[in-house]
Amino acid sequence: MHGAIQYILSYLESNQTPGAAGNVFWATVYILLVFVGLSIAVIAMNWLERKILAHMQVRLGPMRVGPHGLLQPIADALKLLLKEDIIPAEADKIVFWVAPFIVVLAAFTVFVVVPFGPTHAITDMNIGVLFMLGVSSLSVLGIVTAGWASNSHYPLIGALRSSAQMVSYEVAMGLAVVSVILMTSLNETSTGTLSMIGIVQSQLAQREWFIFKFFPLGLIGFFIFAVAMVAETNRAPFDLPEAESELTAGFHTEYSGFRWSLFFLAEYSAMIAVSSIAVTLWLGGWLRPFPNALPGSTWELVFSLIPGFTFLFLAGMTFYSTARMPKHPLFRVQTIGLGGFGALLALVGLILFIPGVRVRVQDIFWFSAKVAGFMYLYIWYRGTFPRYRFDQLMKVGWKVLLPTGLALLILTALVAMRTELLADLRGAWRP
Amino acid sequence: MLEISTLHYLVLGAALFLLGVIGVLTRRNVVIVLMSIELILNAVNLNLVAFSRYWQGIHGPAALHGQVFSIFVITDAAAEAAVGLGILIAFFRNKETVNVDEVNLLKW
Amino acid sequence: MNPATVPANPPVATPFFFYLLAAIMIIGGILVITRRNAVHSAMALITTLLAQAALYLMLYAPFVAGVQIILYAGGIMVLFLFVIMLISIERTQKERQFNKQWLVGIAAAAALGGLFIAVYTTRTGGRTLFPEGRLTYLEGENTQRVAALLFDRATGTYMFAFEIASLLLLVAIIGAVVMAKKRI
Amino acid sequence: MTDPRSISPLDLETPDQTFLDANELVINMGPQHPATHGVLRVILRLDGEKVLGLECVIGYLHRGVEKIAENRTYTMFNPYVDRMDYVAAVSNGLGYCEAVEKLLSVEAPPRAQFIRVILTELNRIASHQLWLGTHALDIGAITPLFYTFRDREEILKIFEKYCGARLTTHAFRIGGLQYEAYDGFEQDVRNFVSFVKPKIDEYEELLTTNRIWLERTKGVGVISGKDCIALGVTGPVLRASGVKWDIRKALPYANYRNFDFEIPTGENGDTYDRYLVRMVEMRQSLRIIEQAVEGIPEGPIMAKVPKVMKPPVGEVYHSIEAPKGELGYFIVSDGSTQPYRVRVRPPSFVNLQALDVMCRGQLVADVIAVIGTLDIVLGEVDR
Repeated sequence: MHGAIQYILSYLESNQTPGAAGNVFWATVYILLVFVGLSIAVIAMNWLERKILAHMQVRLGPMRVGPHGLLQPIADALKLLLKEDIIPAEADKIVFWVAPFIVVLAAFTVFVVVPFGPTHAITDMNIGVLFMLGVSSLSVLGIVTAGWASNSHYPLIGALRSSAQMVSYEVAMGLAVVSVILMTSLNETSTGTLSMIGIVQSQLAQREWFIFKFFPLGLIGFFIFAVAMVAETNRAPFDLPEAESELTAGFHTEYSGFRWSLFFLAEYSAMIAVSSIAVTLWLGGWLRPFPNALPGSTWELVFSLIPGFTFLFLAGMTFYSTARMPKHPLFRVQTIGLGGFGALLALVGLILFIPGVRVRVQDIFWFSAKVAGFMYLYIWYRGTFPRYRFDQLMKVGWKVLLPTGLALLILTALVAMRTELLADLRGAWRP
Repeated sequence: MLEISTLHYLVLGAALFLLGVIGVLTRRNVVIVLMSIELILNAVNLNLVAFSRYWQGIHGPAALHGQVFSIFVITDAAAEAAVGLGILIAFFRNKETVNVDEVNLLKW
Repeated sequence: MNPATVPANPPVATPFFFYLLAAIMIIGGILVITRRNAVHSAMALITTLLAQAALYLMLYAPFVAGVQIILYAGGIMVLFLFVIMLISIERTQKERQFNKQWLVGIAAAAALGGLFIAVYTTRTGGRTLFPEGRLTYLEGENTQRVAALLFDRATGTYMFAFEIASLLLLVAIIGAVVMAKKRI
Repeated sequence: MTDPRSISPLDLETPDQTFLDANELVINMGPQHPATHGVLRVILRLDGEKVLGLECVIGYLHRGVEKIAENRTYTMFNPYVDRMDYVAAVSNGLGYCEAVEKLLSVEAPPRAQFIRVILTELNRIASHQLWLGTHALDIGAITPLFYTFRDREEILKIFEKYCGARLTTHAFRIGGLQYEAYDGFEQDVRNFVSFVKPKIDEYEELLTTNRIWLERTKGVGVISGKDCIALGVTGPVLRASGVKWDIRKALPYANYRNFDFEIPTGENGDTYDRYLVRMVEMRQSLRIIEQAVEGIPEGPIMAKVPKVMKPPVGEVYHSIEAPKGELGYFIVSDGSTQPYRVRVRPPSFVNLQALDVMCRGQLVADVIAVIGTLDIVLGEVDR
């Protein structure tokens, strides 16, 4: 018993991720935390996407279930779980059954290596980025098999489209990632790293986010990745696999109820996953803004207060909305609910001010804030852009992003090695 | 419990290799034959990596030749799969079949 | 010859995971060669490949594991599935699944199996042919070491082979395109 | 080589089809499909994603409107025409009323003419707005739909205030109008004009220079002016192909000859040009409305028409420029209270014939865009 407690407590003193420390208990705790956090994020994302999209489109979005539709995602989840689970008679039952789970597994497994902070990751793999790209590319298997197992034309076309799309954009994505890996190797030992934590630490060591490295090379790489990741997650304007005006719903046309919700869950967690890669590789991961330009304990304190104030601000907005709720008795429950939600946000904000919590949580906050920015971009794209046609999509992938990525890689290598190259040249000319 | 040694991996590799060989020798569907070839290659890879670990135990951590070899094998498998499936598609287009024992022409 | 260093965190329950993964791989392999439906075979093969990636991790070869996932499961198998879907005809499932010389095939495989058993059970001087490997080094440097063997100016034994491999891939790309194209 | 148009895609359905070998893949799109704007069924013959040919199967919404006319009096049939192109019901009513007026040799008084023009042009804008929203939605842009519906609402509000109905308005009567314009009608219309002008700019901001929109619409569904004329295609589709033909100018009806407006034409006859033509048409309609609302004369709103209409024996063809093209009514009178035969020339039905020509050689995704750009209403196609 004592040994077990010792085992649990010993991790708290170590300065490693639970995976690296080999602590099974804390690894399990982290896995649960990530899983719960991800589910909450998907639910919040569902609500936010509807609301933001609605406000972009001059409408209100969900307003009925709970105050400002806050309970809508829960109502939807309930509906989906209670809905009849249809398996078409001509479908390949086993594959039809397995396919959504492949997608979900692939989407969730990547979070094993996502670093929410220097120690806040389930584990830190030596092959972190490779692992993330590889595992997230597994979801294409689920999509292809889902389309095939439905035994119907539209899902099959959707599946073929999406596999072609995802495989094509992975190439450009990989090239952009490799250019970052090159940048990590610019240190005394000239050893790069694939580890997610290592990449962020090398950004800290090189005193700049890789998006600004070798301007504009880092920016171009980031741009390639940002385009490819939208295509990779099948979102607008690259949402051809599920283009509702052409293919009704693409590969998940025949799915309903719980299985459909698994695809939904996977799509959103995949969005979060690729955004996490982008944040880690180019935007400094968990690093707060200006860690080098504004050093010192004062700035440290100022920046660590921001999470709390953010939540207080959100709480304030909620209270403002509560005050603006109609005063009719019909709305009493909703008003109380919204006030309660605001109070919850305020409580979270206040908890974030506690020094012990503040220091531990601020990394996670900065990471999530950056990912949230990407999530907003996703919604924005969806509200603004028409959909690409398939041949145009392929053209963008193979004829624009891929050559740009190759050129970027070569240029990055040349710029990174410029001193050695120049020295070599000089040596060659010396008599 | 028994400690896992290199031999365990080798036996597993041999079993997979045998499964692959059986698949290649007995199945008619070209696609499954190709997949059996993948099984064989993977069995070899498993051996290579197991030997690599064994070798590291003797020659130090930099002795990763087995792993490098397995990477080459994977590269080769990718090339083989691409060309094999290309041939398969060409064959299917001409003969409307995917059975190996119906591949009995030198030219069409 | 550096002395072998002991890893910071020894793996947990190695035998359990080994036998689990080995069982998955063997069952997957059997399914690959016995299923009627090629898609089912492909799914079984994917399972096998992923289990094998896990075994690579247990063998302290994370880079190979990553390549296995990204290339085999994410690339080659998608290609397989793609082709199966393009040519999947109901007819093939109703046909005979095994060719006429399947008996010969089984016999040959049995002979090969006998050879394997003979090799692995041979004992010379009370030891098996392959003694147990000693555990070695920290996992952290694996990728860098592989890279050093492949690319480094000083230690890159396989630099030339690597270039040849890239040439092989180029040839394969062209070959696949030429083969699969309807009209060139 | 046989003319590909003589082969029906329906004949080519073979069992045991695969995607690879499929030189032809026959896909059925609709009648329940989100992008076919109602119950249009399109049978596509594809080579991969390339369209080799297609065939429209129509009639799912057939209600026998023309036959009904033979059993109703001229007045009683008037509301039925609203149910054809329910998106532009006012235009349908105008065409029918004017045709019967021609048969009766009466003319609506000037005040009625002006109000008719205002309402018809408002309806044209509403129709184009609905087209724009759904067309953009088909191409994947969801936001314009909500913008256009928001602004179309203002037009429907004016209709509702005028005659009590929003969609199937039944706004006109044979010989003029049944209702006098309500108080503040002119002000409402003026307000609407100043309200909607910046909104049209807003739609253009979203789409006109959007790269993806350009790629999806430029060079898609091209049809030449010659083909348009051969197929009888009219309306914005014809004008986008460079033929300057607008019945409001060519054969002026109502009192369109009093107004100053331009007919926009395109050059390439592709989807993008049709989009631009319709955008300009909306602005031109606003111009007409502005002029009309300033010049509404005082006076009666009904000409003298008998209670029981018995037009003289004879036949008449009258066509107007509906938002979708030439809407014609051919009415044969046998001297009784009921028409002997009414034949409608619906623009959607005729324009739909061009779908095959426009889609050949394009991709599946373009079929969606082309159906959208043709601006068909199935109520009118099937009647």
